[in-house]
Amino acid sequence: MTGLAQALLPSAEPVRFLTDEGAVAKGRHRHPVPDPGLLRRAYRAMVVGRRFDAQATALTKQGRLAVYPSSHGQEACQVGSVLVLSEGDWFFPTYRESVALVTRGIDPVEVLSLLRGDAHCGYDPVRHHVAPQCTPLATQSVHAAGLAYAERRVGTGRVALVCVGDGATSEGDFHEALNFAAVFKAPVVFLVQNNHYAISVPLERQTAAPSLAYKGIGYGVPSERVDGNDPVAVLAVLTSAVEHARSGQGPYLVEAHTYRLESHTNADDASRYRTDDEAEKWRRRDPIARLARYLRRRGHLTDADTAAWSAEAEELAADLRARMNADPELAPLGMFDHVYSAPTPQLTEQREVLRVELSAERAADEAEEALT
Amino acid sequence: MTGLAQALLPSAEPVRFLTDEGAVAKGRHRHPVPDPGLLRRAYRAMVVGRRFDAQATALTKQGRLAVYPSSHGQEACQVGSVLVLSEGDWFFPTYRESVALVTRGIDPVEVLSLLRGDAHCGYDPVRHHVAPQCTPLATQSVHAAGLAYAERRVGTGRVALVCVGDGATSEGDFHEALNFAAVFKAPVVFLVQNNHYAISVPLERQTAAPSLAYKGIGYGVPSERVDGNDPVAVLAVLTSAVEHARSGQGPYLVEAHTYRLESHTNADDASRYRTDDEAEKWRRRDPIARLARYLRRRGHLTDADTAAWSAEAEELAADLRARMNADPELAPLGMFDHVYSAPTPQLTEQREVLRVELSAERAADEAEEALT
Amino acid sequence: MITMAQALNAALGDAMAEDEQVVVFGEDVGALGGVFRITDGLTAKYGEDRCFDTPLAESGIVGFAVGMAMGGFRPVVEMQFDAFAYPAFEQIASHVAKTRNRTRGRVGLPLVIRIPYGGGIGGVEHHCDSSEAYYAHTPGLKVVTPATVQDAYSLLREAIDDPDPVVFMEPKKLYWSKADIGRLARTEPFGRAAVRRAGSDATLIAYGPSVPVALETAEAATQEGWDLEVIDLRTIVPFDDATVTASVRRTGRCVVVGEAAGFAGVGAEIAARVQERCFHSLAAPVLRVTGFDVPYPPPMLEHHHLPSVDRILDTLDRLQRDDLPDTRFLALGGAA
Amino acid sequence: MITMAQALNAALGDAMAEDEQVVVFGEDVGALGGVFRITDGLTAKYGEDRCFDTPLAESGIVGFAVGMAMGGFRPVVEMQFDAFAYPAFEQIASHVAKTRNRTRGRVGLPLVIRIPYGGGIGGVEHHCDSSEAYYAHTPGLKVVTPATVQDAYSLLREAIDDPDPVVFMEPKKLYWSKADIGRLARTEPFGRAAVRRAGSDATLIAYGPSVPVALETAEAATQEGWDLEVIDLRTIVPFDDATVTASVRRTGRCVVVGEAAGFAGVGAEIAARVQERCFHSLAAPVLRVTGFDVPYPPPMLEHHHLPSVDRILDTLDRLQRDDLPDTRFLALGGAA
Ligand SMILES: Cc1ncc(C[n+]2csc(CCOP(=O)(O)OP(=O)(O)O)c2C)c(N)n1
Ligand SMILES: Cc1ncc(C[n+]2csc(CCOP(=O)(O)OP(=O)(O)O)c2C)c(N)n1
Ligand SMILES: [Mg+2]
Ligand SMILES: [Mg+2]
Repeated sequence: MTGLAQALLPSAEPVRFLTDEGAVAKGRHRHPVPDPGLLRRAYRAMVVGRRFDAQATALTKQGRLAVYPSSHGQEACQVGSVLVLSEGDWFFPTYRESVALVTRGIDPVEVLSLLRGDAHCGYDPVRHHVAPQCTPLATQSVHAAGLAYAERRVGTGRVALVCVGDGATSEGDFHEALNFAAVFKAPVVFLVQNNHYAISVPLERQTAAPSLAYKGIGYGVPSERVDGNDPVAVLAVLTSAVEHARSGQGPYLVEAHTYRLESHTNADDASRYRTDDEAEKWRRRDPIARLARYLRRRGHLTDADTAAWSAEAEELAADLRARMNADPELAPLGMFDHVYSAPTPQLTEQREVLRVELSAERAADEAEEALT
Repeated sequence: MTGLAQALLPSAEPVRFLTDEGAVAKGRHRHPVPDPGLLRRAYRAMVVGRRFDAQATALTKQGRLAVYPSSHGQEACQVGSVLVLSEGDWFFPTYRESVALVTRGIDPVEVLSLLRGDAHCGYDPVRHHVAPQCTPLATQSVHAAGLAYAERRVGTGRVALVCVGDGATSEGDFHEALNFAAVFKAPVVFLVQNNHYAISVPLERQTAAPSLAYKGIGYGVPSERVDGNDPVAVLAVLTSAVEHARSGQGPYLVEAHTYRLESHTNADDASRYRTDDEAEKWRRRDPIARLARYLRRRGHLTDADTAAWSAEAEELAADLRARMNADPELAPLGMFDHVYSAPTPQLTEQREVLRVELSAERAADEAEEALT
Repeated sequence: MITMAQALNAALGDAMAEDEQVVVFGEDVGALGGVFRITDGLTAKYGEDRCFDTPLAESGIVGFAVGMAMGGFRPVVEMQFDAFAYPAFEQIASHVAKTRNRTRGRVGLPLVIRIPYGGGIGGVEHHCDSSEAYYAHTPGLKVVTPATVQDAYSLLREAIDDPDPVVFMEPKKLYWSKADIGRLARTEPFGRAAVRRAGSDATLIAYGPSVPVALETAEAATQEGWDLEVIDLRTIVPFDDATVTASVRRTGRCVVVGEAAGFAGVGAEIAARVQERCFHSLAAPVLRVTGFDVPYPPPMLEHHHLPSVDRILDTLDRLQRDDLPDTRFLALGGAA
Repeated sequence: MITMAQALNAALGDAMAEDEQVVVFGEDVGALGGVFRITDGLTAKYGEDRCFDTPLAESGIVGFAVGMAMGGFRPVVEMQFDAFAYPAFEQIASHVAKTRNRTRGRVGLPLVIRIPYGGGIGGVEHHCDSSEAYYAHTPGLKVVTPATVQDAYSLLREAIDDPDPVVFMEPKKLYWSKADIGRLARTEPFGRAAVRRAGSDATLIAYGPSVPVALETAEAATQEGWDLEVIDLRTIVPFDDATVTASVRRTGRCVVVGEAAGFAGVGAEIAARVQERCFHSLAAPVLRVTGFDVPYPPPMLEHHHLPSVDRILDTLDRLQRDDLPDTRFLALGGAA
């Protein structure tokens, strides 16, 4: 094999800095250890994120969300993928990245609009430099490549990071995105959260590759595999990846091995296709616990910290609960807005149909109220 | 890197058995040398194929074909891809595989129907186990995977071989085909004829990979690179690939490095995007000349052979010329046939519109003739 | 009582039992039984080889089905949601639809593409498209959509038996609709619409998820003195001109109901062909009640988007209730 | 004299000269200048960064354009032929069309997808589809198609300037049509149809490649005493109801002409909306002359498939030439 080829292949084993128990793992890495400040921020974000996730799940049970795809267990990736980015960098999430979006600083209620069902995208993508959460799988990866290329063309020094799942790597768009990114040296990091399932379909049915990171070389894209439940390793590898992209060397592919502890969404029933034992194995690799142990041993995490951040998490949850328990304000006529930059005559007519209906309804309601 | 990964990667350099001059090239190969009988058949088919190709090009200039994509220079792949298959195996061609189809034994006039414009597919795909020549790029590669899987399921021992170009490897369908084939262990060989151009777009704009064969590992598909103008190597590598597939080990990816000596089609003008010098380099690697020299030195090719096969080629060309110079019989109403297994009422009505028009036209023609 | 989802499941199971060449595949159709459970239990009963999960790639799924059909199987593939069939569009339009014609009948593709479609279940964006027009506009495809439990069974059996590729559109909203059926049986073949309610004053034409809405409207309209006929197309392609035309010629008025965006949708085709064929019997234009020409709205707004009983009633009001000849003809000197 | 191809080329060049954010990319658009030479010379003049070749992947091209548009550019991408835009269908339907609405106006996508379409140039299968209905049926897309050299320039300039995504359908057959134009100029904005020929007896509605056929028919029809009005839609979305309706109300008769398969095509929409809006002025049904509902036939047969002058004339004959009220009204006692 040529040196070029060698340089593109991932490590034989997923990069890990921590053992499952949070001790320092043996082995040397080409990725520098993240500094304690970043690790503390990650810890805090994971604590808050997990609480948010639990709250969202609870709200779903109460019928306040149409659907919620939990990222419980994937917090290292959720948080790491955002914390390695600068403010101007772009983030391209899937439906599963709610915790990442909260980490990015988006109002949790805005994050949940899509899943509550009052709007397709609750937040302002431009303000946060976060694309709308994407449900058509892998399609956003091509956007990320295009946007990153645009940034390179303008010379902003910004990068994009796009999340896809293991299942989504099978889609043609994932392939086209990697290829376009490589050919145009777009500064984009592809993060595959390989949580071992695409809804019910296990990884073995998704690919026969030694691992998903081996896809990179087919595009000339350097790739790495990382223990996705090791927050230190995730931050280290993603930091390298972002630096690689930012320095003008083009895209980078990271496969994070992790696990979806919950069902696909609240609507799913994981017991139909997998055993509890399997999940148990992964529960023992909890990213929060691992990072806690690591930071504590090094004196970077105190009881005061954990108390403060737990309180912060509770506060966020309480606020979210309160605000999500109020019905959102809906503007039915808004569905005609922004179909185009200005309404067509046809849409103006159709809007009028609904407007008349709504005012008739309102009149009827008022009449009824007046009677009672 | 793990042993598995190593086993999936292609050779560092394209496999070649012959030097550019047709001498035996140095180096060891994991692929056995093809037997002389096969090489002789390949030689003969290349001679005939090249003559066919020249004739088709000439017919195009005379307006007898709507368009013709020449494979001049790619004969080793054209011929090799068919000769390594058994009769029951399936072949999935693109528009460029006319020479391959002639090699497969399809009537050259039937091969050219698509390009003459009298039918979409002139031959019977089922009879020849050859799919229709495919123009939507890479789409046929998924069919090949599905068909090969069907053969495996039925247990026929048959394989499929599908041709795609370097450009087509960028399409999502190519990716999906490799992945499906690998996951379902479909006995299919993917042959990429990397002729360095997709119309005008050079390989560097198509991929940043060390070579296209490096795509295989991303699917767990073993891959090989071969000098596509070395007929011995092409036959050797494709034979290995077919055996791999037939033996139940799943798909195999072969990248053949070759060159499109002509313009993309007669309608194209290659001088707009490449220099003659480049083509010249490849002309010196002519697969026919190389194999001739190799066979002659070993006593497997005589003057009598070349004379006989040239005559055969001329005969084919003359017959083709004669038959293509006659206008094909057209059946306009046939366009309504086989849209469905039985016509819908709507199509019956529409067919009637055309039928009435045609008979009115015929009546008018006859009336005019009667007058003159 | 049996739901439409169960009827579909039974159709798949019965077809698999009868014909070994029938294979079912797609995303999550195996162990999970599909996100809507339409394939529930098929893997357990018929084995991994007959009902199996694939990698997550719709173009791959459909293309693989094309290949398997060429190899003698009868694939029935599931697209998980309407909008997630779009990645397969090229395979559907360029191969599935055209292969029989391209090969002059030598290669038929007896395959079924099942697509849960339409709204009304609170789905988020990309999960509620009514995409039937894309397929109906593509020659070579048959496009079928059941509105009743019995038809769900029957049409899916027909689809699997059919030698041609069928895009089988399943109205998600009706998956849980129930019927008390003694025995799941075959009803009518493709190309036959059903008159779900006989009436004399106007014809409502609907299909799939809009049929129950049309029927509900017909009930409500009796209060206003309208006696409406309701036609369920059952198969969009082939189209049953005979039934539709006979009805509209008799009633003289017609409203087409459908969830899809109106512009250039199947509803447009229906309106166009009805007026072409029934013009001289029409007392009023053929009107349409369709989804608005907007991206499908968020779940909390979808009820404003979908054709409702009230909106259909409002539209009926525009059909010149009293059978007066129109003023143009009065001006010409005629009188009623 | 300048060809439509040259006018399109000029439009791209002028737009690139005026606005640095305009970038052109796709397959073979660089050195080659596109297989139809529409991008000829742009790379030479504006550099590799402004007009460039991409890898061969249409979904990638459109998706990359979405990303670049998000990043402030105004991409103009070329799909090489109609059927080769199908791989991009998901990107077009789920992202290009919906992003502005999904993001409530925060992310607009000012991009143009150029698609050479239709038949009449002897192209082999998959090279001649009239795919406009797929886009016109998808809310959020503007769908535009020029029929004249002047409009080719003007509409493409409009498309590039437009803040919304535009599917720009280029009639291949007219690429080499010529006009003697002093200066390439802007004509009318989107949403305005053009009356290409004024007439009083019936209205022919056409767009793109069918406009010259309609005009030719109008000339031929004078021999039979018909004075036909010919409308060129120019933009299918947004649709110019005002012009169309005014014409048909005046003429009382209408034939819609289009190359695409008729079933659920744009022609169906036109027929449906014309009868909805003009019913009481119509003396005859709105008829359609379209491509048959078959896969586009091989080149040697295409002239039998495409709407011809004769076929349109035959259809006109079915429009009740003599302005008699129809028999239904006679039965009611009226008389002309
Ligand atoms: C194009 C497309 N096809 C199908 C779906 C339906 N679907 C939603 S999530 C999902 C599984 C995705 O798995 P993966 O990519 O591994 O991400 P994860 O959910 O595990 O995070 C599927 C099939 C979709 N959203 N988009
Ligand atoms: C899906 C699709 N996109 C675009 C085209 C137009 N097209 C025809 S051939 C070609 C280049 C193909 O290049 P390659 O795959 O390298 O094959 P080659 O022609 O060199 O044999 C293109 C872009 C097509 N046929 N199909
Ligand atoms: Mg997953
Ligand atoms: Mg090539």
